[in-house]
Amino acid sequence: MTELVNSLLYLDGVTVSFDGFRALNNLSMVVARGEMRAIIGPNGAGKTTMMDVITGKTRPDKGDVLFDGSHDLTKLDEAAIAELGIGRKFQRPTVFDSHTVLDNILLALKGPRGVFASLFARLTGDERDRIDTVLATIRLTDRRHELAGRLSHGQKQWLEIGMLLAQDPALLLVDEPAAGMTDAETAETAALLRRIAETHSVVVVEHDMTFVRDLGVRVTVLHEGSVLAEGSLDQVSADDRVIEVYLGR
Amino acid sequence: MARAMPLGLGRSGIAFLVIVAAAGVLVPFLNLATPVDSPWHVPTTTVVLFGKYLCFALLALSIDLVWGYCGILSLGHGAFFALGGYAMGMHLMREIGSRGVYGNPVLPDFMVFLNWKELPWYWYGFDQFWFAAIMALLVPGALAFVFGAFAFRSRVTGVYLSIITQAMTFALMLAFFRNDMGLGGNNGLTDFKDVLGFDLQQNATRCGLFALSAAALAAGFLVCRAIVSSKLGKVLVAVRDAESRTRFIGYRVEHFKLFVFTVSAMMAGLAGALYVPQVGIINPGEFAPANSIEAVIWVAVGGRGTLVGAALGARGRQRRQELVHRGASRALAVRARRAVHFRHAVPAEGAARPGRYPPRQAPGAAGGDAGPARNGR
Amino acid sequence: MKTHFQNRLAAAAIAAGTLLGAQAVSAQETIKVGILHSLSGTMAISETTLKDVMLMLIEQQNAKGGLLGKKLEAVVVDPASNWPLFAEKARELIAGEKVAAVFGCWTSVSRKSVLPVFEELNSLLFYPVQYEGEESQRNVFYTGAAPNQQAIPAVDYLRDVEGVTRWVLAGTDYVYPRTTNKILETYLKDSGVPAEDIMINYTPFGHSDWQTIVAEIKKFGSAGKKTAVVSTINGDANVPFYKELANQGIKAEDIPVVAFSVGEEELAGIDTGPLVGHLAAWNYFMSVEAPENAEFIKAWQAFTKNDKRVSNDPMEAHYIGFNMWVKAVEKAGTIDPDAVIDAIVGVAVPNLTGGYSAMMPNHHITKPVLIGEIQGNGQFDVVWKTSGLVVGDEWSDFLPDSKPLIADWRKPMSCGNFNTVTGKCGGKGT
Amino acid sequence: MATGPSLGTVLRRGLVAFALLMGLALPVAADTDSLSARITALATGDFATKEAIIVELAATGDAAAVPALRALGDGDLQIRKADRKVIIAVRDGNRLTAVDPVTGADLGAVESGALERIRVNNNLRRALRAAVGSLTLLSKDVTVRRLAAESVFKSLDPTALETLDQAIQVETDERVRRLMVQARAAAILQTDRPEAEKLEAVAIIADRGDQDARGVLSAVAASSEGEVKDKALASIALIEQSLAMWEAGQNIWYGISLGSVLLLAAIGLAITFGVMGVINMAHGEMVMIGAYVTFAVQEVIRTSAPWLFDASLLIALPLAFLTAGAVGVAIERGIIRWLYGRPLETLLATWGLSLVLQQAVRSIFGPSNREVGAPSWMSGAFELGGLTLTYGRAWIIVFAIMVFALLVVVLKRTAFGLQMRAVTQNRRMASSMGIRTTWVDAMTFGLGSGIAGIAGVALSQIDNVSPNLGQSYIIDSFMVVVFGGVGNLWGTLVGALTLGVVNKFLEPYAGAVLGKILVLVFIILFIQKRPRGMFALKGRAVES
Repeated sequence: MTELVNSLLYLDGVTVSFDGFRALNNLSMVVARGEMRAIIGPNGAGKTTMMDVITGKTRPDKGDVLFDGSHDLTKLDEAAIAELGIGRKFQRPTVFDSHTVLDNILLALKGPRGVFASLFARLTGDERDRIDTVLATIRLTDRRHELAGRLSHGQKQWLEIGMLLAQDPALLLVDEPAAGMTDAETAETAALLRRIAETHSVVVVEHDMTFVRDLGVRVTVLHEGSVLAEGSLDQVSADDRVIEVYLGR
Repeated sequence: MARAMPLGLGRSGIAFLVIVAAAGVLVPFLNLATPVDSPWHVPTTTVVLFGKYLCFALLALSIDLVWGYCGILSLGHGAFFALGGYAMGMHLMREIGSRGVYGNPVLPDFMVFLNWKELPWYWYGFDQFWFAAIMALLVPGALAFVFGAFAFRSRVTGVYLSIITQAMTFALMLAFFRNDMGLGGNNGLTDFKDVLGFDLQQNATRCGLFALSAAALAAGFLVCRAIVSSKLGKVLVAVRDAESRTRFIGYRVEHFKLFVFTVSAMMAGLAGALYVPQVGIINPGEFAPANSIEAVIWVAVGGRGTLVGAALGARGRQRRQELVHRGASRALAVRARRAVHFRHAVPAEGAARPGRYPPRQAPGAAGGDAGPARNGR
Repeated sequence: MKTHFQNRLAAAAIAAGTLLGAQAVSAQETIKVGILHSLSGTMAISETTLKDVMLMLIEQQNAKGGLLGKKLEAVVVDPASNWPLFAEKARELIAGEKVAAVFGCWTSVSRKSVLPVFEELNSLLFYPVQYEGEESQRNVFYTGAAPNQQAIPAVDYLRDVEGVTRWVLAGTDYVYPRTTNKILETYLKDSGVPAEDIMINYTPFGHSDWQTIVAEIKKFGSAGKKTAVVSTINGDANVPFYKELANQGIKAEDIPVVAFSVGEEELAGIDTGPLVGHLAAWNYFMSVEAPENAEFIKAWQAFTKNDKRVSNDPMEAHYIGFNMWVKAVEKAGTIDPDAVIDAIVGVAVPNLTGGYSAMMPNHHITKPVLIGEIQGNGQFDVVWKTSGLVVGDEWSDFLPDSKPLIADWRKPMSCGNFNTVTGKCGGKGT
Repeated sequence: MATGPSLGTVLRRGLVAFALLMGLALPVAADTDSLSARITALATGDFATKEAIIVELAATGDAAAVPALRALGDGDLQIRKADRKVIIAVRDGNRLTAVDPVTGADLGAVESGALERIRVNNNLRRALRAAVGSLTLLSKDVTVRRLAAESVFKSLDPTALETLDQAIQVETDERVRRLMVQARAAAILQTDRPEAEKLEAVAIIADRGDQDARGVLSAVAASSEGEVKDKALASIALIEQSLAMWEAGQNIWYGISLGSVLLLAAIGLAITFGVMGVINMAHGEMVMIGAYVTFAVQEVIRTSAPWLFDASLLIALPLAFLTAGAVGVAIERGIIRWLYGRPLETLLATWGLSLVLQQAVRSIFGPSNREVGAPSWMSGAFELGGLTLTYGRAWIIVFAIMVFALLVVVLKRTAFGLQMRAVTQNRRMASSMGIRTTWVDAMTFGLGSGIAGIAGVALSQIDNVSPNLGQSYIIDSFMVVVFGGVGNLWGTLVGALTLGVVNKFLEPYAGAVLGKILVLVFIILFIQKRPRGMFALKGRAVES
């Protein structure tokens, strides 16, 4: 129970199946407050499904998902979970293509999310400052009025991270942030995530071992829907079972 | 057609408003104040015809609001239009009073000869104009609210939503065709005499209605503009382009959809309410699924997601009707060709609006990699 | 965007202008006759034929030298089975084209839609289809049958000749069947038929699955009393209805069906073999033996260049209506609507069944009523005929609220709904 | 049979009937002269006179009158205008031959213009049916005797009693004999015979237990009193009880029948929309094309090979499949392939296309309904217990199931089906494995359209063949596919049958219109509950 109290995110015995296929199989995991965690695993290990469960997109068949020790995420929908303070970045960058960079950040900015609040919302000076800060962080200040759809792939990834920052969540779920990036970009992204992790809890799903190494954090290996190993990258890469899973027999 | 997402009205928006306002003043003026043989005279036929188009334009506008800006393709908006029309028609029916052919002060003629003994409860209140006017907005709004609340909460999207909106308008059409509904069955409501004491056969009344329709269109345009240029409008576009993304940053998408769907239905209802006194009849044919599809085509032709274009697209109906006049087959061919032509236009459009249709990713289906369906609900 | 819109507006204005200018010239040389029948949409199936008949009649009249020394000119518009469009096109014909009279409409709703236009612009409409009655308008001439010219004689025939005592009133759910069945129900009850011997059933437009209803009819008909179906089923729904009757083995000898909306045109789409003996009531059948009819059919088949083309009752109604109008114009010496309305009452012209039909003061006409049985070749055999002509009764005596009303458009009454109880003309307000 | 029929009663009843109809009683004679005199008399006089003559002819018991009576009923008894002689016109192809109605002698070829048909009305037809029935009760052919017994049963004619008694004596076929006994019982109930005999007759009729029996007994109950009436009423109650049970079965049958029609209409759409995801608003027009192909085939057969008529539908099936399939492939190649992944544009484009196709058909075949006849094996009905099942509907059910089974086999067991599923599930993967995806797309769409075409062949049997045919099925088709679950053929099957049965169970209570509305509302609500239909596919593949 101490785990539960100290943890920000607590998964216990989570099972999800689709038409007989078990995407998650009795998965248990704890992410502590302020921790950055990397999750690796081969295709079909259940990484994305796990994200879906945490963010309310998929309901587990079994198991508990608790946030901040008291909120049962299995009872809430996406919007409510987002308001609790869980932000998610997708594997494929999804930004609002027909909005400007600025509007993308504006939409993500922490604040009231109701229909009428949005209808009558006016941009305050404080909000403008926060947007500027975020834009500076993700180095898109000079492209703020451009349509997000025109950004390069890497810039979209960064914009999406920027939206996460604007949302100011307690926990960030980041799905393959380095996919499709150049080496330089990858390194910068890793640096950015490390900076973010100073003030937030972060869960990163990643394939790229270099990137995970750059992050230098605790690693969880998923396989066939459950945790195979946990520890530092060096520890897990020495694990025979992990080697077997990754390299095959 | 430039992608119009300015915070202000934009050049085309202002131009549109100026033209609508000018038409709303000039057409009635030229009809009433100039002699019939003057070259400046606008014949009554034209006033009635254009008045009709103004109503269609308002309907198109309401569809564009939900489709163009929120990605909800409603193939049942004709139902809201017709419901608004019926609300107004019921008032006009009550206005006839004892001037009906049987002289019954309460019951409309069709009820008299089908031996209805008393007025059904849902006809109460419609003798008051204000009540009918409220109902013309409220009934479509309420239907949209209830229908939308169910559909959006269950996350019925895309094609499924389009098809159940078709089913909705089809079911309503069948229901209104029934004489037992007490709304005139197939014949609908006709024989209107006057509205608020103005004789509907007077040109002055027609011109008044025309001006009113122009005003309603302008007001509808401003309302839509206000909505789409607010932060809410940005959320709507966000929903259209990447629905689950919007959810994950904390917006309760179903509420936004519901809001805009209801507003749109009320606009369609208003359009219907203005349409009925001008054409003098409302019948269940207005619920026909084909009508709703046609209205969507106006929007598609005029330019989805550009309010001005949608309103102008509705005028396409004029051309179609002129063609029908010359030969139905040609008209249908043209209409169909236009629908086909439209598909050619789309790729070009898409190219001009980068990212509008990202490759391999249909709008609305975004949300990162193909995640599993949310089950359990 | 702006210029686009303005151009359109300007173009429309110019188009309207030229239209007006053009007809100012031509109006002096010809008399225009408007034809307002749907040539597209769902009603095209029935109405297209009527447009062709009108074109033929106008051509014939021109061959005879026209009217008042001028040629007649047909103006055809297509209201596309769209009811508001009927009103719009009517306005275009009257105000725009300045036609002298309009021949058109099929459905009641289309007639209802154009009525205010004819009233406002004071023009003439000749309406050629059997309808529910309960209407008499100064500007409209009803050349089709009122319920008493079709439904009531048909019921009389079944009762008196076939000995029917149990009745199924089956119809499509719209105003014509509803009214007709209300009238028939009262008529039957007045003549002593108990309520349990009348079954009323309504189906939607285009109903195609008749299994349940035909089975119900069969069940209703097996109560030991001679049973008949009075069908006001509309258009397209008839084919599957008759097919189901034939399949379930309901023969005319067992349960005859008398229809008011099934004529030669409708039968053209059905294999009539199994339907022999089912009935229809009309004021005209193509098989009627009369010299006028033979001549008409010959001309019609020549006009359409098709020796298989059939003729039907609404075509005869247009034939009568058109000739009445011609005669009334000749009598009045002008096409002025008021003069023609005054002149036309009392005008009698030959109908196609070997007699004369006359325009009555209620703007309905006198007609013989014929009962025909369906034959294997898609035609009807006339098995019964009223001995004289029947006057169309606009206000049915079998509906309580309509009973005291009469219509007489002659001066000084000039009223379409004169209430004989209160002694007031009800329709004009107070 | 306790007592034999009293001859006196029969004669008296018969004579009364004659007297009523004719005003005089004619002597009964059976020689050829008076036979042909009577037949000649049919040419003149009004319907009532003709009816009296027919009754007379029946009373003679002379089977020689049967051909003339049958011809009269069929409209083949005609008058040769030249000499006013009554003849039977026999049509053989386009040739018309005159035959003497009594002797059957060939009187040579005639022109149809030289003949005048003797008109009949329903009363005459009824009299003819009774007359032919009683005259053929002693026929050598067992089928003729059976039909005769049925006719006599329906005619309730007491004058046939004598013949019936004779016929019952010599009848060998048990079924026919039973029918004759029933006919006799029905006739006895029209007489004033002793109560005991009538009670027995009521029992015989009650034993029959169908709607006709109920009809006869209701009439008896209304016209008699005492024990007979009580017994009749009791029997009616029993019959109605058993009929009510059968009625539930009848509703299920109707539901399955409607469901099979929906299935046929929707099954092509289950491919184009369900499997390929193309919102094909022109689907109904494919059905219409199939129906018009049937019409065209029948037209050709009528004019050039009438003996093939019964096979016309079988000939039309492959042609309809190919025609509609070809149109489908053309549509896919011409329009739809540009629009994959853009469902809304597809919807609008195919909707426009549906209008074009309707208008095209309207220009080619005309706007009015076209006549498609039913082959003899699809006409009529058969009894199954208390159910009346029509052959047409039964064949359509069988046909729908066959089409469904065939489609399942094609999809699951053939190489093409495998490729098709591969392409719809993962286009790029399939393409890189060497499957010609564009070809598979075109063929799949062609298959869906072709199936719609053969549905049109079946629907031409029960609905109008008009340009609007497709329109009336399109919404229903979409409802079925969506309700059943997109991409699942079995869902379409279950969906169609469910909707059919639900509709037919609602109809007797709510009426046809309200029933349909309720079904639509039900579907709308159902979609809310299960946004992807009854048998939705789950998993990651769905959303990609």
